[in-house]
Amino acid sequence: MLYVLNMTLFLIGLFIIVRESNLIKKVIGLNIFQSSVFIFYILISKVEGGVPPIISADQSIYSNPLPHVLILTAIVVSIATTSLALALIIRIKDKYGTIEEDDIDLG
Amino acid sequence: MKHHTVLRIVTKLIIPLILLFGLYIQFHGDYSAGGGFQAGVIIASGFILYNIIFGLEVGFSILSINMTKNLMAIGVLLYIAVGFMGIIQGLNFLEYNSLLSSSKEGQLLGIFLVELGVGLTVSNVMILIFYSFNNMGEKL
Amino acid sequence: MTIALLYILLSVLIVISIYVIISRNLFSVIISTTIFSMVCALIFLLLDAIDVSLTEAAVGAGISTILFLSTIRYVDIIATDTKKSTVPIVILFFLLLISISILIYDLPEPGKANVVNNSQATKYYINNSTTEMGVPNVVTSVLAGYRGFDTLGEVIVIFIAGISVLGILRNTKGRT
Amino acid sequence: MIEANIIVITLISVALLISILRFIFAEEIYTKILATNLIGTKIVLLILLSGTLSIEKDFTDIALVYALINFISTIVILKYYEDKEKCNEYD
Amino acid sequence: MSMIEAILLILGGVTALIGTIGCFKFKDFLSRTHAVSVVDTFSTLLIILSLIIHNGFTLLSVKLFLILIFLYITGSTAIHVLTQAFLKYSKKEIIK
Repeated sequence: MLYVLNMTLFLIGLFIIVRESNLIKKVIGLNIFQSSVFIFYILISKVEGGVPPIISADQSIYSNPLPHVLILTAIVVSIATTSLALALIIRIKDKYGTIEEDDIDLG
Repeated sequence: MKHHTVLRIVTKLIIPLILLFGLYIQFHGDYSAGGGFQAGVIIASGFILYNIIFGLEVGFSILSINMTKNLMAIGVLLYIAVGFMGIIQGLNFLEYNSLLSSSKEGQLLGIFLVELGVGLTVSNVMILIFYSFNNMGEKL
Repeated sequence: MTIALLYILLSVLIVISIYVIISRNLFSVIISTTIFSMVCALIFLLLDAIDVSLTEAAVGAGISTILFLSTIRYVDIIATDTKKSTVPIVILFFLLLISISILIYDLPEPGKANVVNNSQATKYYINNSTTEMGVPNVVTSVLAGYRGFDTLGEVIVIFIAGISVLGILRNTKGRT
Repeated sequence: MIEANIIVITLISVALLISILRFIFAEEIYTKILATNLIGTKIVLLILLSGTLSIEKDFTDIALVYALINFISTIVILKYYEDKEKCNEYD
Repeated sequence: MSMIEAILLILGGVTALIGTIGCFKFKDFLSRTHAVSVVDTFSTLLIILSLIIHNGFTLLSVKLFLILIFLYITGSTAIHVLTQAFLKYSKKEIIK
């Protein structure tokens, strides 16, 4: 059931990307989309009764550390993509005078 | 933000704590949560807060744009140099065993240097992006 | 208790993202993404991913907000409503949601699948991290030690992003 | 007696939901920033309490980072909003 | 968990809930800041005090005490700055 809520979040992010015409809201939709994928990875790496993967003497069950590493790098890449997209949005505003996708006149 | 006297005093008090805490996250990352990425972002947040409260000109006098450019390149080069240390001694790329005589301490030193490179690059890239968004090509 | 808290927090995330769809004021939308990142990081914390939680809090709620707000200064603050018709897209997405839910229904409940014992790589990392590397935090040892190549590529990606932003924004005349 | 932390976590979760509603139905931007600050404080409390939930875990470093980020984001949002207001005044 | 810890914890939770309800019900921005500061100071004090008593005198308690001091300084500063900006930039007829 948690997965269904997560997939609802996934589709809402996709919906924002497809439908909104404002470019900044599109970037925010992309962030929501990415976050839902991150939550999915972390959900499947949880082990019941486990502790965070820091080795200590009195524990034997740990959660899976491999998805954590993947998501750690993915989050930092996502901030790089976001900053690049925002820089491009500023240039689009400079050149066309608007950031609404419907109003941009390419001709 | 010239008229908020309380905010300026409290920020002067808190920014050293932020930077110290960032260094703690950086160097204690082997034993608890943390590492180069997180520490870089936290240190960058401290610098950005300073820039926002006291103005960009004061911020430039502490850490200029040329300095950020150099430091972020130095971070990447440090990472690659640690990798080539293995090749020089006839091992694989990024194999840390060769750094010290004992294998385990070599691994520790390698991880330490690599995290330092990551932290330098991430913090300086974040500060550089903030400068270029807020200065818009005047001094870049 | 943790599972119940997870349900509440995921519902909060869905409410915030619906607010992002409805609201037209970009300033409110950006503040809501800050709350989104904070709640998201709390979810990561409850699922034992403390390093990811730290990163998400610092990156999503700190730096990302600052960048969005810096962009907002140069554009209009009110977003106009779209001219596309909404009803077919909503129906399409509803059908997609139903089909994905049917597909995903058979996954084991969170925590029930014994992922550590079923994956050779994870077992190796957990058993050998302290003896080979001397680092108790497995995430750090995998990130910087076992998978150093990935992190090298990662750092270069960030470096290139910094250079690209510098190049894109260089020749704009300062107009505030 | 053992259930005290569970009761408190439930109370704070309800308070979290109420403050999300406060954020959504706020009329002016200042109330929204106030609600953001409130939510940040609640999340710091939830982190500290969730460390005591099943097995004793140490989450104090992460709580400190959250408190820090909460302060920084509040100040930054306010600063950029003031800039925008000043621009509107002079136009 | 002893009796006094449980009482402090539950008192802190109830205070947080009351402060939030106050923030929801009040009609005015300045009244709302009053309700929020109850959560920011009193509720955090009670809950962190209870956790400190629970842990005894260890490194963890020192860290918790640092978090308490940090929350006190930053929370009150943030609300102070917010109120000042509201008084300076909002429309005059709201303030009376």
